[in-house]
Order: sequence, then C-alpha cells, then structure tokens
Amino acid sequence: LSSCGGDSQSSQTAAGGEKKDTIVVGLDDQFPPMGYRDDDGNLVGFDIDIATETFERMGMEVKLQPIDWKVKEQELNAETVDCLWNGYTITDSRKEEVLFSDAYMKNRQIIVVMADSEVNSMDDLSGKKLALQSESSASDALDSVPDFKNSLEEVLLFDDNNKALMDLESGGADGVLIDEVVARYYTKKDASKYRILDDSLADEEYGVGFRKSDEELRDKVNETFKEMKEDGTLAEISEKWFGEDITTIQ
Amino acid sequence: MAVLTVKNAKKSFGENHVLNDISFEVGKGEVIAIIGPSGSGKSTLLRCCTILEHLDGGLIQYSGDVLCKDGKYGDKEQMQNIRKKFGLVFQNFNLFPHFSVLRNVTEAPIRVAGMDRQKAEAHGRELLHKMGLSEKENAYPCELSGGQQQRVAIARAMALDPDILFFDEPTSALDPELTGEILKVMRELAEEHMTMVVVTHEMGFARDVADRVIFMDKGYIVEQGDPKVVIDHPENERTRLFLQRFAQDGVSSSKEGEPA
Amino acid sequence: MAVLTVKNAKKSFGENHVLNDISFEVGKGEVIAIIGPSGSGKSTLLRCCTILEHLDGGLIQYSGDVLCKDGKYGDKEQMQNIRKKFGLVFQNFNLFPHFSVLRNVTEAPIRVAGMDRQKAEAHGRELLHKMGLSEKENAYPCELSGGQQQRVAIARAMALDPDILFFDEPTSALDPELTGEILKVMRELAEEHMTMVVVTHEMGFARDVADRVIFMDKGYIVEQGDPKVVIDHPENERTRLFLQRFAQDGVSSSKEGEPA
Amino acid sequence: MNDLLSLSLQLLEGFGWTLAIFFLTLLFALPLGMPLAMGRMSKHKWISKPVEFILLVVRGTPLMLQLIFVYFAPFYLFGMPLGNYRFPATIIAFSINYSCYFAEIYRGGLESIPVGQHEAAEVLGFSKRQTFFRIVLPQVLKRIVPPMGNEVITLVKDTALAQTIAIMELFRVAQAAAASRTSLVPLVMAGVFYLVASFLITRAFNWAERKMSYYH
Amino acid sequence: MNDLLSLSLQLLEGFGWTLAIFFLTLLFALPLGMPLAMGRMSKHKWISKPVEFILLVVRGTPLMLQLIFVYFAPFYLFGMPLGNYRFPATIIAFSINYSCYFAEIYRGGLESIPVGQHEAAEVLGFSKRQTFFRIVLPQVLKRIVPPMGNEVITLVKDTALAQTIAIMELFRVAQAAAASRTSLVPLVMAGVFYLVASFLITRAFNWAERKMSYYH
Ligand SMILES: Nc1ncnc2c1ncn2[C@@H]1O[C@H](COP(=O)(O)OP(=O)(O)OP(=O)(O)O)[C@@H](O)[C@H]1O
Ligand SMILES: Nc1ncnc2c1ncn2[C@@H]1O[C@H](COP(=O)(O)OP(=O)(O)OP(=O)(O)O)[C@@H](O)[C@H]1O
Ligand SMILES: [Mg+2]
Ligand SMILES: [Mg+2]
Repeated sequence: LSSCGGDSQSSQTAAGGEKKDTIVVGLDDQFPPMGYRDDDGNLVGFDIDIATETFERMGMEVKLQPIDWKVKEQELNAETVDCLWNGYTITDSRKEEVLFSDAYMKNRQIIVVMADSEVNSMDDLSGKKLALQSESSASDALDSVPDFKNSLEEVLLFDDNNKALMDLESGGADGVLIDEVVARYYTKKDASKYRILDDSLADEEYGVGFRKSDEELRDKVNETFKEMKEDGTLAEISEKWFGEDITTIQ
Repeated sequence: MAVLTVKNAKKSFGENHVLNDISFEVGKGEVIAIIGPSGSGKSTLLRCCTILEHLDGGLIQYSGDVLCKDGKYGDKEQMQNIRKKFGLVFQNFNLFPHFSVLRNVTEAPIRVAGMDRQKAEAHGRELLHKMGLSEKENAYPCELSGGQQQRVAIARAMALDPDILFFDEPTSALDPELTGEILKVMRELAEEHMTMVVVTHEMGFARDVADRVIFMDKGYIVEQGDPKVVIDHPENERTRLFLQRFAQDGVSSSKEGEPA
Repeated sequence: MAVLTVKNAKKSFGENHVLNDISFEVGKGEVIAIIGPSGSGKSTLLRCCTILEHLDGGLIQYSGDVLCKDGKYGDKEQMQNIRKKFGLVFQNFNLFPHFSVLRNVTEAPIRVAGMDRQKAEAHGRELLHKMGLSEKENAYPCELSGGQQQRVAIARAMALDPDILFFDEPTSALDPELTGEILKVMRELAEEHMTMVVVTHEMGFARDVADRVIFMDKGYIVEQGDPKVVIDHPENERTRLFLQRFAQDGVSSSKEGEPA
Repeated sequence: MNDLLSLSLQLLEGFGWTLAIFFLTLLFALPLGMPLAMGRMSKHKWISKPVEFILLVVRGTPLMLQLIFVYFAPFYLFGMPLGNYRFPATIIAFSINYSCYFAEIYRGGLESIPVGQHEAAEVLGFSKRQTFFRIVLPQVLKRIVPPMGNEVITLVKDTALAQTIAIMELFRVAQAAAASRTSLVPLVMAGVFYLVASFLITRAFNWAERKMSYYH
Repeated sequence: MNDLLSLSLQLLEGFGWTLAIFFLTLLFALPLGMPLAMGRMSKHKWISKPVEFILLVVRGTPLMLQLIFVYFAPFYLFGMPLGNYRFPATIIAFSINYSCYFAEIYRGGLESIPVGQHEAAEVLGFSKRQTFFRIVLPQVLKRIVPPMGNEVITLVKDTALAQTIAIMELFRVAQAAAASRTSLVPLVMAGVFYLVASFLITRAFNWAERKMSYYH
C-alpha cells in the first residue's frame, strides 16, 4: 500500500494530481454539524471550516470530496482522498489502518430519549431498543461496553442519524446513541421534544485520518493545529458552531 | 321434434350485418353441411348456436328448450343446461395442452357433469378406442399429429353425450393425406346417426355424407337442399360461381371454368 | 443441358437415412411434381438442392456448375453464385414481416445482386402486377391473405431471375378456396416454361400440370414418369396404396377403396 | 481463523433475515399480483385506470422510499406509535412492490393464452372459476417461468434495502462488519451468499421449466 | 418557499448526474448485450459456458458490490492510481451489469425469430451480416420492447447506487438534504423525480411499441 504514497505528502495526491499543492479531504456530507450541506447545498460545518483554515495556512488548496462513509478507509488507501476529516473518531482498530493526527476535539456518545420517556438511565434501557447510525463511532462505542449492549433487546442500525431520530420519535426505538455534537445540532430545533441522559459512553476523541505513509503531512497538520490554538482561531471557529470552545489542542 | 331450431337469427358486429334472418332446422340423426365463401357468416352462425356469441334477434331452440328468443337469453342455469345438449369441434381443436389425451376427454364429465372418475375414464377410453386412439391416452396433444388431435377433440365433445355435434371446417387445418382419415371418422359417426352440423369446404364430403347442404352468402341462406342437387346443379347464380372455383383443384376433375 | 442434376444423393440425420441414392434430372422448362407420404424425404431433398442442408454423398449440379460432389461443397463464393440460379417458395412463405410487399421483392436484388434501386423496383412492380398484387405493394405481409402471401413469396423468389423454382407444398397451408387461385398462378408459370420442382399433395395439379411425377418413399424414388400413368395406373404397390387414400377425399370422386 | 468463523456466523444470521424477507414477500406478492393483473386487464375503465396508476407509482419510485413511507407513515400521518412494526412494514412494502412487478408478468402470461382455450372450456360447460384454475392458470404458470426467475433473483438482492429501516439483513451485517474491521472481506463474503442464492434460484427455475416442458 | 426553490435546484443538479449515468449506461450496455447474448447462444461450449458463468455472477451479485469492486480493484489489485476514475468506474460497472441483463432479453428475442426467416434470407443469398442487421435485428427489436421497458425503468432507480462510490446523484443529494433539514421532504421530492422519469420512459416505450406495430 505504501508504494505510491511513500515519501512526501501532498505531491503524491492522486485525486488532485494536476496541481502539486492540492489536498483532497474526504468527508461525509450527512453529518451535521461537522460536515453537511446548508440549505443551498453548500458544504459547511465545523470540520470543514477547520480543515480549510488548516490547509490554507499550509499553503495548500483544499478540495472537499464527499464519500460514502462505509468505504472511507478504502478511499483513503486507494489515494482517492488524502485525509478523512469528519468527526472521525480515533479507535484502536482504526489506528492499525490509519495514521491519526492529534485529537482536536473531545466527544461523547450520549443517549437521546423522548422528553416524556420513562427511561432515565442506561440501566432503564435494558430490554429496550437502541437506535444508532451504522458504521459510525457510536457503534464502536457500543461494542466497547458489551454488558450494556447485551442488556438491550435490539440494536437498530440506520444509514443515518436522521432516520434513527425519526424512529425514536415515532416509537420504534426507545433511545438513540449518537455523537454529542451531532445530538446538539439535531435537538436544537425541538429542544423540548428530547431529553439527554446523564449517563454517557466512554469519552472519545476526534482526529484527522491520514495514510500510514504520510507522516510528514500529519506532523505539519499537528503543528498548524498548535498555531491555530495559540492565535485563537480554533476557539473562534468552535464558538461559531458550538457557542463555546470545546477544542482540545494543547 | 327437431334437435335444433334456428329462426330469423340476426347478428351484427357494429355496422357489419353478419347474419341476416337465418332459419333452419336440424332433425334427429341428420347431417347438415354448411358451405359458402369466406366471410359469409358460417363460423358466426356456429358460434351463436354454441353460445360463444349472442344473437341480436331471433330464436334458437334445442329439442324444445329455448336458448334465446328475440335475442333474449335465459338465466345462467338454463344456458348451462342447454350446453350439455351440444358439442363443438373447433377448427384448430383447442385441446388443453397441459392435460393428457384421456384427461382432455374426462375433465368435463368429471368436473362439469359430476361423473364418477372411474366411470368417466371408462367412457373416455371407449371413445378413444372408437377413434383409434387407444394407445395415445397418456400422450399430450403436442405429441399428436393434426388428425389425431382432431379425433381427440371429437372424443372430448362426445364425452358429454351431446344430442348434436358442430364442426367448424374439420379438415382445413389438416395435411391432405389426413383429411381422408378424419372424413372416415365423420362418416362413421353419420352411420351411427349422430346429428351433426358441419361447416366445410370439402365438397366431396358434403355430397357423399350430408343429408342436406346449406349454402350461405353474406349472412343469408341462399340455397339449401339435397347435396347432389345443390352441389352438382346449383340453382342460384352465386352458388354456381362459388362451386366453379372448386372445379379447379380437382374436386370433379372437370376443367371447364376459369375462376371469377 | 439439364438445369438441375442430382446423382446418388445421400443424406442421414444420425441413424435415420432420409435420402438413399436419389438421382434425377430436370430439363429446361420442365415441371416436376414430387409426391409421396409424409416423412419420405421430399422436403429434405428440396432443402439439399437449395443448400439449406448438406448432402452426405452424391452430386448436385446446376446447368453444369457443380454445387457438391461426393458430399464435398465448393467455397463460399461458388455457393453464392449457384444460389442465384434457383429460387425457393417455402411452405409457410417465410416472408419478411417488417418489409412491405414491394420491399420483400426488391431487397435481395438490391442488397445481394447489387441492382439499382429504381431498376429493382420497376422489376418488382412488374412481377407483382403479374401476380395480381399491384395494389398491395405497400401492404405488409400480415395484411394479406394466405394466397396473397404466397404470391408475394413467388414474386420474391422470381425477382432474382432464377433458372429453376422450387416449391414445398405450395397449397397445403391454404384455405381450399384459395388453392385454385394459387394453382392458376403456377399453371401460368408453367405455360411460360418456367422450370419448376413442386412437392405437392395436389394430385389434380400433378396430373394436369406436371411433365413428370416422382414418387418418393422412405428416401428412395419408387416410381417416376408421366403423371397420367403414375397417378392413374401406378405400377408400384406402395404408390397404389398411397394414391388410394386420396380417392377418399374426392380427387376422382371414386369410392371404391377404404384406406389401409 | 476464529474471527472468520465468527464473521460467518454473523453473516449467516443476517442471511436468515434476508431469507425471511424473501420468502414472506413471495408468499404475499405471488397471489396478490393476480388480482392486480386482472384489474389492469379489466374492461371497466374505473377499475383498470386506478390499477394502472398504482402500478405506475409503485414501479416508478424506488423501493427504498416505499419502505420509508410504509414504515413512518402510520406515525407521521396518523400519530400511531410504531412499536414492533419494523418487520411487518418491511414485508408490507416488499409485498406491495413485488406484487406490482408480478402483476405485469402475470398480465403478459394471461394475454398469451389463446382465446380458444377459454372458448373450449366455456362450450364444455366449465365455470369461470374452473376455467381459470384448471385450464388457464396452469398454462400461464408455464409461460411466466422465465420472467419470474429474473424477478425473483432481483428480489434476493433487493432484500438489502430492508436495512433502510434498520432490519439486520445480510448486507447490513456485512457493511457493519466491514466498517469495524476496515476491510472489504465481509462484503465479498456477502456477495458469495447472494451468488449462491441466485444460483440455487436459477437452478430451481430451470428445473420448473423442464418439469413443465412435458407439453408445449 | 425560497428554500424549496433552492432545494429543487440542488435536486435538479443531482438529477443531472442521474441522467448522465442513465444515458451513458444505455449507450454502452445496449450494444454490449448483443455479443454476450450471442456468446451465450453459441454452439461452442468453450464460448457459451464462460459467458453463462459471467452472466450468472453479474446477475447474481448486488450491483453495489460490483461498483465497489470496479472502482477499487485497479488500485488494490494492480496498484494503479485512481485519479478521476470515480465517474468512469460508475459507468463501467453499470454498463457491465446492465449489458448482462440486456443480453438475456436479447437472447429471448433472438430465439423467438423463426428459423424460417434465417433460411429465407440464406436462400436469397443474404450474407450473415445482412441477415442479422436487415432481417433479424429489426424483428428482435419489436419483440423485446416490453421487457426492455421494465429493465430501463429499473435502471433509472438503480442509478441511486452510484452514491456508493460518492457520485452526487439525485438520491445522494436528497439524503444529504434530508439529513441537514431533519425532514423527509427531499426524499419525497426525489421520489417525484424518479416517478416522472419512469413515466416518461413508459410513454416512450409505449410509443415505440405502437410505432413498430405496423406489422406483426
Ligand atoms: N368478433 C368479431 N368482431 C367483428 N367482426 C367479426 C367478428 N367475428 C366475425 N366478424 C366478421 O363477420 C363476418 C363473418 O365472419 P365468419 O367468421 O362468420 O365467416 P365464415 O363464413 O366463417 O368465413 P371463413 O370461411 O373464412 O371461416 C366477417 O366479415 C368477419 O370479419
Ligand atoms: N433437421 C432434422 N433433424 C433430424 N431429422 C430430420 C430433420 N429434418 C427432417 N428429419 C427427418 O427426416 C425424415 C424426412 O423428413 P421430410 O421433412 O423430408 O419428409 P417429407 O417427405 O417432406 O414429409 P411431409 O410430407 O410430412 O412434409 C423424417 O423422418 C424427419 O423426421
Ligand atoms: Mg369460419
Ligand atoms: Mg415436407
């Protein structure tokens, strides 16, 4: 796998091959507020703002490439994208395939229930149905707590969080396990309709995924992160999207 | 009493008056041949008699039971009762391809007449034997020659013991060599005094076997009577013209006329 | 020189010896009728002469040009050249349903013989006129009666000006009334000294029009000669038996024999 | 190795759901197609036109949408809580969708039976019901075997759409496994399952075709 | 209101990709199906058997898998960089898949032409090529119109699978819009697009059927 992308970073980007300093960012365009489409169809989101800022500082041109999230690692290794940057959770099994940047943000997997639900804790969910987005870090998080998982009557895997929440609302599921940042976005409109359990699953961290061979590129991104932390850019972008600075770069 | 009475039968398809005031009777044991040019309404007449088409006006009566009067038909049950009195042998046989020969013959007696299976099969075998098809009872229609298929069709029609049998051009779909075979079967039926109405182009058969010939043209009966008279010495101009054509292909080996 | 020479022709399908040592010649302007029971190999013989089947052994020669010798065929070009010398009218016509009548007749002259379209159409119209089909040139085959379809098939075969025309049972697919019509066309062709080989069941036609009759049985030529002699006074026992059957359906109005 | 075994077991479990959808859809859609076909062929415009419209809409929109609609409509349109409606909704959506495809195939078969078969049965006195079940239907079955074979193979693969409303069928299991292993192997294995199923169906239909070829 | 307009424009753009996949697939798969059909019908086992196997595999596995395979195989099997291969890969996978389905339809059509048509052409001296293009093919076209209509409508809806390798076709756009709006409206609107397309295709095929019904 390393034969092509071996030595240097951006010069090897196949997808943007014509131009030396173009970097292709692979993302899911159905993952608000990290990356999604606004009402006019433009790609927007927290991750998109940070990625754009980071690579601009590095003197690179950014090309945003929405991909199907279920083949994201294959896209990365096939060099059709140069990094995965979209609320991409750092896990041990992914580390074997992918080179991660420093974690730039903390995330929790939280459980959303309907406001009038009798479920108040994870224990109350035993024997009930939990919905979540398939192929997401929520499913990894759930796998890491087998006792909880086994106590559930059923795990419902949906293509996207949208349908999972619809299923919750319409009574098909009793709770939705979902990235905290995403949950905030979705529940913003109808805050009174939903309730978030106090319990949450293991904390996790978002990072940017690179090919194993692109260490130089990864290091440069880490440096840029620090720069942006220092001059307050990260905080600024975070406040724009979340109303507070929740980034974790030291 | 006549087995079949047709009086002032009328039938149109839209503007096309296919049957105009057709009347005739068929007595028990009689064999009637209906001849006439293509499109003259012969098939339509047979279809009306077998309730495949409904008359617009006129009467059809089987052994005194009225099928329709002034174009009005009885109820379902009455019609079903009358259906038992006749049988029809289609020009292209219309055998049921998915049934064996025996089952083609026994299905209606069992399902429609409610006959006991064993009795129906015994009767069916007897009919097939008479038709020279004893060895074929387990064959399927597609495995039979045209002539054999037709004999199955006859056996099927006979299986319900009808008072009268209708045939629509029984030989025109057959290889000429087989024609002789099938005409022989019909001759035998005639000898057993089966009542039959046969639409045919076989003048030889009409002349030799029929008791009466009806010549139709444009939905009218133009001429009817003794076959020898009608065929060999037709009175009507139209009949003469029609029969002349047959001379050409050797019915009577005569070469006198050119076709019109 | 003979238009067609067939010598010691042999053909088997697997174990089934369909043609066993068939030899005959057809002279210019001759009309040959081939008769015989079903399965005797008549159609196969015609198909071998028209290169639809290949002989296993023997010779076929058209006006001196060898098509095959001892079962060995010439190259593609030679075969293509010989194809121009004959025409075939299929039993079920095999007209091209998607072409108009005129185009059925002109397509081969234009595409195969490379004739100029205008010339081909003029010639095609002439042929259709001769066949009494002038008004039908823009019709499609499905709009024609069986007899009309057959006349188109004849015109199509004639359009390449063949030296010899083959017919496979030209009337057996037709309504008896149309048979007279088509036989009239063939009589006219005969009068114009068209060389023809006709497989037929029409004894009347064979007797009246053919110069020579060939009677086949089980892949052999059993008897051949003057039609009056062969048909009315057959020497061979098998021929006699075969012709008896025809008596039944009125070829000669005789009633002497029952079929075997 | 052990991992491959456990993966196989998971896939097999998913395949169980796939088969359940497959067979239940056939169970309902096969008979349901017939009244639709007959409605479509009806002489009465007020029957044939609505049926034609239904066929157009169902065949003209993606099954995935129909699944979403059938599953969520009771709640969003009528406020009915869904409870355990997931699997029934899948079967309803699949059955409706496939019965419309089957209806068009049946119609082709029905229209190809010569009118003479109906007439022969009528003259012999068979009732409409007897004519249909004893004379027409057996002949229709024979004629529709090839197109039905195609459609049924498509059904096997379409079962993957049930994941839209979170049914854990084969493809969903394979995708989840592929994601957690960051490997395409589970997807390829799922492909093999589909291939084997398609192959067996093809065989079954060829067998049916041969079995019915005792006549033509 | 303004929002709906902008949404419609986005969907329209996605529909552009959908149409591009649709027409390019037809462009390649329609002719490609013919040699496959003929290969399948070949008298030589060493041609017909491999073709039969190809048809089985392609028709027996999900198109989604084929898309993934066609897109990633050049890199994972041969180390070739993929560059701008996304759209070409889509067209290749769709064309292969559909040519196999078309091949089976063509085969049905070819087998239904009476052998007498070939013989008549042969006796008249037409070359094999002329016989095929002038006599056989026009008649085949007429006979395959109905099954082709079904298959082509299926193609319209199958284009949605192209999102697997990140083509921004209609359904993908609709899903993204549905996610950010937390609403099913975009999906329903996409359904309407598919329905209209299916309707127009049905119309076109009915027209073709009528146009070719000047003979039978
Ligand atoms: N179902 C129908 N609808 C409309 N017209 C019909 C129908 N059936 C028959 N006709 C017309 O009725 C006329 C008589 O047809 P019919 O079949 O009774 O003639 P026929 O004497 O049997 O001819 P043939 O000797 O060719 O069988 C024809 O003009 C035919 O076109
Ligand atoms: N393609 C074939 N393959 C195998 N056997 C064949 C083939 N064509 C003909 N036969 C066999 O050859 C024999 C002669 O058939 P052919 O068609 O030449 O007879 P025919 O004299 O034309 O009969 P008919 O009067 O019924 O047309 C028959 O036994 C037939 O089954
Ligand atoms: Mg008639
Ligand atoms: Mg023959």
